[in-house]
Amino acid sequence: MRNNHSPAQPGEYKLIELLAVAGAREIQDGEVVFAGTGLPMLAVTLAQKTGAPRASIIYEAGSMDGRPAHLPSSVGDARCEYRASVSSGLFDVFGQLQRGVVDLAFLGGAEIDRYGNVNTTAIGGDYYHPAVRLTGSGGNPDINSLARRTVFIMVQEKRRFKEQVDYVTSPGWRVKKWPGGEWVTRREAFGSAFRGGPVAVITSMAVFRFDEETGEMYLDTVHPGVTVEDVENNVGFDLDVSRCRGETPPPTYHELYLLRNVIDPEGLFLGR
Amino acid sequence: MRNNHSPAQPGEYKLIELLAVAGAREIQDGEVVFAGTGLPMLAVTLAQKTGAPRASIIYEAGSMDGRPAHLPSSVGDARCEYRASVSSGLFDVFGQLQRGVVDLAFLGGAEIDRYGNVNTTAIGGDYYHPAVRLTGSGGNPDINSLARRTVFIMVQEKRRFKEQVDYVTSPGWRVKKWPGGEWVTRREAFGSAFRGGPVAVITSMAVFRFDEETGEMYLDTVHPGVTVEDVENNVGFDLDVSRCRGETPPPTYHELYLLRNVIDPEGLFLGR
Amino acid sequence: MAKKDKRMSIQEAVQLINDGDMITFSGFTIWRRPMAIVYEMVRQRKKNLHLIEVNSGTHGEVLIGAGCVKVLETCWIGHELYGKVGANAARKLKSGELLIEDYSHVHMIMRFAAGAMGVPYLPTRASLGTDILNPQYDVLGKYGLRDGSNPRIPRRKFEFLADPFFGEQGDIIHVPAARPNVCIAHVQQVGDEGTVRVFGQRYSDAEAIKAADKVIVVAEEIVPEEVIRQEPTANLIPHYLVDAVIEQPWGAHPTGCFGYYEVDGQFIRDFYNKTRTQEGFDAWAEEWILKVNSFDEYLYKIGFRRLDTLRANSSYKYSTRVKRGA
Amino acid sequence: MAKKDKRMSIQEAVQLINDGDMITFSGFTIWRRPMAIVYEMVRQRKKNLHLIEVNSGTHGEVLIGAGCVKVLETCWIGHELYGKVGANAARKLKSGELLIEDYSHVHMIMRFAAGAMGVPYLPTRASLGTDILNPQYDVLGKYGLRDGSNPRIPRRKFEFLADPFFGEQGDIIHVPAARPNVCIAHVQQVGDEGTVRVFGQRYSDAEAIKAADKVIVVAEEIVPEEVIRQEPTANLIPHYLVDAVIEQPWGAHPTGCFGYYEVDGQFIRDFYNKTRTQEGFDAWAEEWILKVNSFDEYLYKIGFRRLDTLRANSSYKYSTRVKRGA
Repeated sequence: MRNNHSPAQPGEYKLIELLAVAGAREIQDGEVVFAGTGLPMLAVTLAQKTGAPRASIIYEAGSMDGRPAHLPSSVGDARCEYRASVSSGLFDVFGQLQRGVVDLAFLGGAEIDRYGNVNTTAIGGDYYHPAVRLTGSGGNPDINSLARRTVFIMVQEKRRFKEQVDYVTSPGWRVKKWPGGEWVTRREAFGSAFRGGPVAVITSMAVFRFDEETGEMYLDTVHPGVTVEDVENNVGFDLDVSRCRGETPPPTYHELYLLRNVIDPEGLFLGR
Repeated sequence: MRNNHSPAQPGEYKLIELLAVAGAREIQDGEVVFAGTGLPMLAVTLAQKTGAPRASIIYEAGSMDGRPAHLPSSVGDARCEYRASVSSGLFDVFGQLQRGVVDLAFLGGAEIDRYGNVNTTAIGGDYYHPAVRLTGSGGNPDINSLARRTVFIMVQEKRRFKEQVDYVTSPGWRVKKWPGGEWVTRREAFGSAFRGGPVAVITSMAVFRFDEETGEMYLDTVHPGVTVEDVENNVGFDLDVSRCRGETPPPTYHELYLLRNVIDPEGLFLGR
Repeated sequence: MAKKDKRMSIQEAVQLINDGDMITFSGFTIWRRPMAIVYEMVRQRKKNLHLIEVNSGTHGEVLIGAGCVKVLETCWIGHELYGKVGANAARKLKSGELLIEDYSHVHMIMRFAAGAMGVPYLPTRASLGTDILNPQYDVLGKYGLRDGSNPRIPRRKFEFLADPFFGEQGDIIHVPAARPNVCIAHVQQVGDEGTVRVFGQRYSDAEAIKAADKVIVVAEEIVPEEVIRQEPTANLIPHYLVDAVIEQPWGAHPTGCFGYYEVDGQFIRDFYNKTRTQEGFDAWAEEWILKVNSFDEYLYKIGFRRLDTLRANSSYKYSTRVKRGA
Repeated sequence: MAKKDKRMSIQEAVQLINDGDMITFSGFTIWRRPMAIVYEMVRQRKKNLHLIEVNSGTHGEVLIGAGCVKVLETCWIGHELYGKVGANAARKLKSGELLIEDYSHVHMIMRFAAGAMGVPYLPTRASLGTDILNPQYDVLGKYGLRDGSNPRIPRRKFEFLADPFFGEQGDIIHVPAARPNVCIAHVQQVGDEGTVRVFGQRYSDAEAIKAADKVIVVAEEIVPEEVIRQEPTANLIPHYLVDAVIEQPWGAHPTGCFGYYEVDGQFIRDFYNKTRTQEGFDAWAEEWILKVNSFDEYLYKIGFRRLDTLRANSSYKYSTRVKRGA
């Protein structure tokens, strides 16, 4: 019998709603989460209203555990600090991040490689004269470096899932150790500062995770209506699909209700 | 003809009033002053009400340019931050000090040597088992290190004016450069962080200053009723008295009025 | 040393900024940026500026598009939801007119904290394993600007050290202090002697202001010191660190100002769309900067109705009347 | 990770502290010290504590006099106007029962800032040329405590480096992070989830709390989170950093608490005078700690009249009725 907690059927939800729900399910109750603008905000807010009511959110402009009355449009938005525990600034929140307070990070990226290295800086040409200059790192590498787990949310396209990204903005499971540049494991590069790394990549087609031994990405679930072949055709490297568990669980009617009517009734990220 | 700005006569003022006045006269208008508890508070407050109305005071517990309605009894006192520009904490004010914001510091000490090295840590015995253990440094060496000028206010006794202090808590004009321990000039020890050093020692008997070349203390003025010989008998090293300019100018009636009736009417430091 | 006679016009304040200066700003991405000053800097045709910022945003894009900037040290430039990259920075990077030195967000905030604290560097462990640390991507080094001739430009981009205290494994990164000539800040309130009060998130304002040698503060309101001093724990910056004080309501438009007004997303999106070419930028600047003589005239051109929609609700601290979303 | 069920009794909170722990505190000299907890620590006979504080004061003297402390790392101990040295610390130093490691005020605040920021050290240039830097006066080193066996004790007292970035001359000092097991804080208000609000000067409270692994907060008042969150910029510490929350009015007595009560100078002077010998300390502790079962009983012994005189005027934030001075 269908009830509020039944899964919605294909066509009853948008992709972005599925992504928000998949993100929300990565959050354990009581965790401290560092989130960026957009989908991460939807995911974290949804988690707080479902399985993780005691999760706290830090936004990098300086707010801690706000309880927004209206969805923020930016981490610098006044809406972030509505009923926050503390509102201060970057030095405070990044200090806490470096101190080890943050359990989980939600981040985005333009390109990713099989080890979870992410690029948000420059694509094509050379670094000094790139074909496409992006925003630069922002807090992406810092948050991903210093949280215990990171979840990336991205668009799935072959040109974005690359054998090697053009610039490593944010570190994955195998990285270059500078100033020498030798490839090492993330654990080696970080030494005592190692706390973990990317645990999931949630895309427009699938959810990926990383092998604990090799640090390589594998396919975990495909979104309803997407095939494994579809995913393989949109990844630019050899992808391990052998561990695919099946379909990404779709949103429930209750989750959709919350997203549409409580969390983003203005359609800021969900659209109309 | 005697008026408010005439000098008071011996017997009409207390020693501590003379010291407060001598201290106040070291302050230029508009300066940022870092002051400790007690006499420095009297001196700075008096200066603000006489020749330096635009001087600002930082107290190390975290208040900037307070305008106390009642004299504070401690730099941690709520009275310090009454009508302050900012009240925050140690990290802020010591950061500003290190950044170079502070023009003048007022500090005390238990022992001093000819180069202005001051001890507030331990006297007699050895460092590990001293005959007299004092409070330790507090902010004395930091403030004295990082301000442009320092004025020390102390009791004059032979045992306190020593050839060499038992422990250098606060650096004078010739210091040991650690970890090696070789004696060098203050300028050498501080390198690019050099900004100046002790400019005056105001004691219960006299005002001393330091030779710009040698960094050695010399007698500048003796307080009314004190002779040069009195001072020499209360200094434990050879003192240059050849540059003594005469008497320390006594308080004016106006200054005494301010100290007794406006600044410390409770007799917190002035007594009754 | 406390300073006097701090009140001045925007025109006078901008004259405190010299060509070639290293400059930083208040705010965060598209929030509380000193736009009134930035427009006047374009009018006065400042040149060869070296921007150093934790992150940049719309204000940086205006200065870069206008050709005022030679170097940008930052972790980010864009317009958030209203323009996904810094199109002017990207164009001038490609053409070689602009150098961009990439650091991470933590690197930059630590650089400013070092500047504010008066030390030459701070240690961090953020962003190990990234190309930000790649020595081949030391842009100022590659262009010969790390030769010590400019005392504000550090001789290295990073240094790597080991921890001698706790036996911790792995590199510690030292990032050099940010030491700008000037910080230009837009804040909600300033006392008539210069005491600064910021409402809401303070971003990296304290560090930016304290790291700079000269500080220009534009406020929504100049208020009596005796009032602002009734609650000194709510104040951010003591008056003696401030050199210039200007009252300019709406002075951060189109960026947002907590408690006063919302981001004007539509205006920023229009800027982003129009200024993706140099011709487009020049036309936009002609219309919105060069053909208007003052910030008040700019506000008049935007119009009361639009501004009033952006005005913040006094409880929420943001506008509840602006249309957001789809 | 946010924690729940934080409300507990003073007795329960003190059970979170283990013998041998490294401990730090809120406050400054004789201001806002967590005395209610300190007295209970004496009652529970905590042993071999390693106190690490920017500065110490009356609370430190109580713990040291009671024989709870093995090591004190600080820049200062005394009672300001009410007792010019830390007589118990001086006595136990001389007898060899206590080790005192001297740092300067800036060194200590930077040590806590490093701990709070999660880095192993910070650089400073304060107190060059002093015996604080004399390697022969490295007390923990001399007593063999820097061998790495206690991961919270750094292997060196200081390190000296050169600046590679700006060509600055002279040594930079690296001071090791403070990494206490527990911070015990007395504050004015805490929300029922643990959000901390401090009124007035914040001393080094934020750094002390953030540097510690466990945080015990005693407040004059526990208030609703929904109220304390109406002004988040006025709050100091987010709830998720706090482990234990206790309401204890007057809990900092005889030290002062901005906006709530004055320092009880007469009480501290009496403590100082009576506890300059161990016999004196033991008698004082018997009377004021061991023979009273709780802090409420201690307050009853002090008496309403005296406490009420200490109570702060709501505008001035300090008592205008207490007799000060001669």
